[in-house]
Amino acid sequence: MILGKKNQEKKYVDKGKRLDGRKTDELRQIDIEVGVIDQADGSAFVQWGKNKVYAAVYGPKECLPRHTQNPLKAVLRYKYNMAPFSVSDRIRPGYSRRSVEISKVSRLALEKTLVLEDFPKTAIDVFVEIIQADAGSRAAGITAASVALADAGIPMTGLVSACAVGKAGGHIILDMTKEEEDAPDAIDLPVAYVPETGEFTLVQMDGELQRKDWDELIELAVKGCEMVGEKQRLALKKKYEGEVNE
Amino acid sequence: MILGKKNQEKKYVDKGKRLDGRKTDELRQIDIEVGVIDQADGSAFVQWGKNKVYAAVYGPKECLPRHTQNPLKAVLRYKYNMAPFSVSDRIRPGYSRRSVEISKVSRLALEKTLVLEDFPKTAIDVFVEIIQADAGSRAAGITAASVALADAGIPMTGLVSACAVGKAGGHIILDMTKEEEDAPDAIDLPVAYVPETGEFTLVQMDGELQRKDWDELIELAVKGCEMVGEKQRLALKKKYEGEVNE
Amino acid sequence: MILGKKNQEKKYVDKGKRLDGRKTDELRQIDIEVGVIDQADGSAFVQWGKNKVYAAVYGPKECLPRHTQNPLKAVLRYKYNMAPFSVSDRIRPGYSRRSVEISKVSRLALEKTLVLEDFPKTAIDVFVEIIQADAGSRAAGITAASVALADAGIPMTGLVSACAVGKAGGHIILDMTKEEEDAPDAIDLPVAYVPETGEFTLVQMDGELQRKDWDELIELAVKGCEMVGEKQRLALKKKYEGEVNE
Amino acid sequence: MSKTNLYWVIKKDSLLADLSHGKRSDKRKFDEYRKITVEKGVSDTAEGSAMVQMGKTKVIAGVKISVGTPYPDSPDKGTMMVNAELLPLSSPDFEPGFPSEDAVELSRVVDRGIRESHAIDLEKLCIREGELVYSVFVDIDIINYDGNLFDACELAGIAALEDTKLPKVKDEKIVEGEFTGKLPINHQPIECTFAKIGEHILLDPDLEEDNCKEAAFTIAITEKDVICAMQKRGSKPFTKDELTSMIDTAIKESKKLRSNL
Amino acid sequence: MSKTNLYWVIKKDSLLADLSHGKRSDKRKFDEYRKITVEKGVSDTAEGSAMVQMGKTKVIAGVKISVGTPYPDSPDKGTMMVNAELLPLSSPDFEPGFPSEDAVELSRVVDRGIRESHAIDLEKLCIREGELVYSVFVDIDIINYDGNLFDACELAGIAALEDTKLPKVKDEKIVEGEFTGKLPINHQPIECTFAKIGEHILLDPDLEEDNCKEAAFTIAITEKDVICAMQKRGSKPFTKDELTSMIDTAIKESKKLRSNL
Amino acid sequence: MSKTNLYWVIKKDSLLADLSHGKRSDKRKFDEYRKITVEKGVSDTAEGSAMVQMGKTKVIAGVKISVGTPYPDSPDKGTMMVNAELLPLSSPDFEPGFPSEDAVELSRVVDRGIRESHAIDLEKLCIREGELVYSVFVDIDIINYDGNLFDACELAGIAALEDTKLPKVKDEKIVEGEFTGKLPINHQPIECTFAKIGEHILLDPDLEEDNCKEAAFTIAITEKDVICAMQKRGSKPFTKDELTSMIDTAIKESKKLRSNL
Repeated sequence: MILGKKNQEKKYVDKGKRLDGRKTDELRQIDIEVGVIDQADGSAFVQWGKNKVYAAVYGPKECLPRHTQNPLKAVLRYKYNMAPFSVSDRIRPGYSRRSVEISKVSRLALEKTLVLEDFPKTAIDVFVEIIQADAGSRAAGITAASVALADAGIPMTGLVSACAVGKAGGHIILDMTKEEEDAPDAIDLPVAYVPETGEFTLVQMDGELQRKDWDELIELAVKGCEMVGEKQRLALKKKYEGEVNE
Repeated sequence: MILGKKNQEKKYVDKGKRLDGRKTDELRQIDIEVGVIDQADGSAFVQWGKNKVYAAVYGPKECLPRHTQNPLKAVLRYKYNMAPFSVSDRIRPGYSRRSVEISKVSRLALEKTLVLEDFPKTAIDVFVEIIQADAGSRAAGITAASVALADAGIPMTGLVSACAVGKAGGHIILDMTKEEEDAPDAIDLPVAYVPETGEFTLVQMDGELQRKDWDELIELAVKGCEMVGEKQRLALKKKYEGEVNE
Repeated sequence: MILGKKNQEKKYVDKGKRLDGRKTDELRQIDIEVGVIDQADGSAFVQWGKNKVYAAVYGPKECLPRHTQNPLKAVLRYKYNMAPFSVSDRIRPGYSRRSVEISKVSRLALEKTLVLEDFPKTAIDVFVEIIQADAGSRAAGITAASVALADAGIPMTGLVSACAVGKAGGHIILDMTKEEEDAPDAIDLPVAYVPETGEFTLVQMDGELQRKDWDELIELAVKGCEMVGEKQRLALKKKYEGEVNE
Repeated sequence: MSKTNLYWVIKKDSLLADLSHGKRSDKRKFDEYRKITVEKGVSDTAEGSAMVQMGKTKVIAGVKISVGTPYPDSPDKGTMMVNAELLPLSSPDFEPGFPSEDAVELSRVVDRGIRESHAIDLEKLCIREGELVYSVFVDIDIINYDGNLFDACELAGIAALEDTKLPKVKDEKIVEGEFTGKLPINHQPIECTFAKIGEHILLDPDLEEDNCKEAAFTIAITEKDVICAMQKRGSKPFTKDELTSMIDTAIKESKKLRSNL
Repeated sequence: MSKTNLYWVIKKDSLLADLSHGKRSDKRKFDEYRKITVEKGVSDTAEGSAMVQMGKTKVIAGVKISVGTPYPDSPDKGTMMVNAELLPLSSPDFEPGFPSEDAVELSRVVDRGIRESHAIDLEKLCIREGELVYSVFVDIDIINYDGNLFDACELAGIAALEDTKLPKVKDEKIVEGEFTGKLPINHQPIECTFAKIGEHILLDPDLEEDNCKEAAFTIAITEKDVICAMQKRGSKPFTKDELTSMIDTAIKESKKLRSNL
Repeated sequence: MSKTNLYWVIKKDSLLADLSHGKRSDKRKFDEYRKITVEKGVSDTAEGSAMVQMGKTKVIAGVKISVGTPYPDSPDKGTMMVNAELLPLSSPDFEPGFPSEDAVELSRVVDRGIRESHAIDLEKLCIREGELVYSVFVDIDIINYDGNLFDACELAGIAALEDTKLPKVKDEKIVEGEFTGKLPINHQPIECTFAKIGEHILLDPDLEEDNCKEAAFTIAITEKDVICAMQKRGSKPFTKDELTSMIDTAIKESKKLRSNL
């Protein structure tokens, strides 16, 4: 999208409502479905606004090549990948610096919540496939991955919930769309948070952030993650109860 | 070559003769020479019309990396490669999807004729190099490879003979040239066949085939492969007798 | 740089002086500093005219992957790399045929001077990074590497000294600059030489060399390398004495 | 977790025993497809898309269209490329990394079914002869692998192409979000795949059958019963009669499969 | 020689013991940088360059400028790319070969500090809208790795950019050796990195601290105290208060660091 | 099958014993080539081609010509590239995959022999200065490796170039099958390679000699006795006198080799 000067006059929040009708502290529609890939040990499908994300977990399994094994715990591996048709310009399959970085920070966002010590010398693979991308695909990926890990029965100290907060047109808002992220003054601050412990496992930020906005932003991020966490728990409960009823 | 409308008026068979003077059920000139690469355990050079193809066999030999070994039999590997100057537009050396596919189907076309159980844990490498390509280079490659495997002394239940049948200008023909393959209505149906057992080990097809033509095509393919098989046996006999005479 | 006809009229040596004021048998300014990379087991920094070159040695160390080990001696490895900004057109990081060849000939230029038999099954890594390149970067690299190997305490039978001799504008000269190398009649003859033994461990040549010039060129190369060797020894002595004084 | 080779050797014995009594594990007939659903328009970012479920096998095809240069030997035609990815997400047997031999074969056979049937009217995709044409990319993500990817991917590919809108082009560039109509589609090629286990030949192999098969045969057929591509797979040979019989079955069964479009 | 994992486990225990007494191995305060030197103009072949030493960590940044096409979504702007290489020359822990995950993260975080602060006035690098722009490549060679590469690389990158001359362009090509002035630089982003070991948070980790850290946090800040990028690293979480405290320290300490430019 | 290292250690001892009695395994003199045949025109698809057999070593060179852009530093000249592939077909010692260090060196030394002698008149390959030139690709396939690839490849390369027709160009594209004449060739560089085993120096090493050699020296020489490229290979050093002696022999023997063209 070409950003002309007109964009600067765009009202990102008008009478308390954003371009898509949401309130400033409102998440997009989030639907989480558990156990959607029957070949996987655990899986989830997350629709988050226009994001469509599959996550699958395989493991604990043999860790190859051998020299990558850890004698004391399982090795967590995470691969974030975008389908070639997931954005407006086709992505050529293969290596991208962006995917490498997102895979790394996402893995680290999950690692400390898993009791990896229970499975020494093994590997746990998390694969996240972005079928359709809007702003927030990494947060949707982490959210899906944490649910898939729970579905796979990996023991954990808490679900990891992720979302982004930021700013557009001077307003502090929760869970931006692509259009809001393209605002000339946009800030994008994705976080991953463990509601059980009140700790952040991922914090990134791009944009031009004033110190004075920080406290409000980080509070809003906590609130957003808590709402996401609620949806994760409901989705798992639904599958679990569904199974009980069958 | 640019296909204009004139091509559609081209007569591919005129008074029983094709553009190169052949009859519809006639193979191009095929010359097979055995034992042309003295470093290899077995080898062959096939000139088939304008195709020029070398095949070399190395093995049975140690199979590395180890985890690719099969404890019950030899692993057959096959690499089809085109010289950069083998076609009119230079081919850049390296990976091509076409070569990967041809290597795979060619390997599978040969595998069941070899007594691989005699050499557990080993590898047998087949390398096929296309020095000059016309239509039918994969069939020429398989034909050369089967002879090279026999020359290497790999025990086999039968030679694999390959050729293509197809259609151009409405005529069912054996062993098309590139010009015939470029006919607007061309069908290309390459097969590999074991005359000893009457079985097909490779069948591929591109084009627009009517069911009614199938029986005639497949009969012609059998006939073509039998003629190819005769040439393979003669070439091996010639080398063998040559050695006896020496 | 575009070579026009005017270059052929350029005087590469005028009244005994070259374009940069040097005599025909004079080296550019060479400064060698030992022990500049504290993480490495041995290191050196060489400024040679406009060339700026770091060399670091790591090892003897475990040689991985295992199948590359030599049970009788250490394996010497050498990686010549140019910083992307080391020449006027940015170099894209990664594989280049030129770097592969230079790494190979440089490794072989050093190998026989090292007592690799003292460290069976290990590897010794030499990394050479060209920060700024002018003519002669491979010679500067070998010169730096030999000093770094000495600094790392690898036992050796002699330092390897390298330089290039050649011809420009009809004059036989020592240690060409890029401008001289671009002379229409330029010859570039880089050598590596072990003053202790009087032997050549690297000889390469590009250009159009007449047999009659050979003897003079190779004599000049010996002289150049001996001067380089003197500087190498001084630099090592300086570090050694510096340490004693501390 | 990934099954060992030994598992499949034992599984094959039990499969063969059942097959000799005419039984498939899910009680299908030998020439019967699993339940199939086709859902078009599953992606907003693609110009066309479709999700296909064939039993538990689940694949998503997305079509992207850009502008490019034609091939020198067809200056008046658009270009088309099919790429299927065996995502490690979809099976414990698929590894991350460079496309495997199997992924390449799958991509190329699905590509040939579409290309050789002239499913897309590539001549209508020429913008300026010899210089500028539409380039059609059909990318297929495997989401869950439960056997017979070839037929599921071909079905998803053609469904996605039928769903595809042709973007407007201005100043040699795609205009985001504006379209000139549908992608011109002339034919509906369908692939039918048979697995050979022992002497039994089964249509639409499920995961166990696919893993135990000794050979397979894939036949692409248009709505006019034209066979536009064939590919034998696996090492076991076929007789002429087996080939002929599979072709006849495919002509019949492809119609049912096509009715899902 | 490369240290074993066991070495770092033991080292961490001793580090923690010292830290609990408020001691760092080189007697620095927890929020104090090591000695820093910045030397601009260290390369004649680059359009701009700088060497930064932060303690014993030594990095060299070189800027090359070429002409290219703009990105479709910003047709009136030049382009910029940062690439940092973890040269095996600089540490026994870096392997030759394809850029590691760590090298990619380093490159991208340094890139974001420069990009998001709008340090380079990319609009002034447009030569002909939509067609021809200057492309700025910032390449960073790591020469000696003694901890905290992020801050050293960002500092070297911005110093090299400040040192950069803009080459003249004629007939769509760079004229070698002729310049039209300085590269237009608007801001001076600085990165400040903290390591968390146990419950201790340390500014500018040295090699031992970097290897023993359980988490890290990098904050990029401009001369106007605008935070333009942040990146948590490592697996250990941070609390909100820890994050806030690091931000406040970074705003303060970035000024001192910037004074080296 | 590939020989073990131990095999070559033992072989070398027996070779050395024979050499000290002045004997080579095939009774050649130390400065004598094996039987050489050069056959031009072995390919219809290449613009020029040649097969060279040197003893049992067999290589095929093919020349392809396309149109491209000149290098910025020589806008009025065509371009040339040599690529030799150590096909695993030709020896148990060559592995499939990425070009090895040895393949790169071979390609580059053969390339230099042709380039530095100005064998091709590249100025005549300029179509439109600074914009359009002929690009010459010399690709060499190794079919059977029985030692001394450098000399065989250089000979095949120059023979193929002499065999090359220059295609017609229309509308900036090659016209298939139409030619404007021969590729302009000015010189005939020949490479002569010596192997050093112990203190013995042997011209044209065969497979055993090549595998036992401790060093080698390749010298490229034109028909006017101009030395246009040299390359020492292997780790053992040479003395000045050895180098001089090899140069003198090469000047003499290159003439005989050239007579095969």
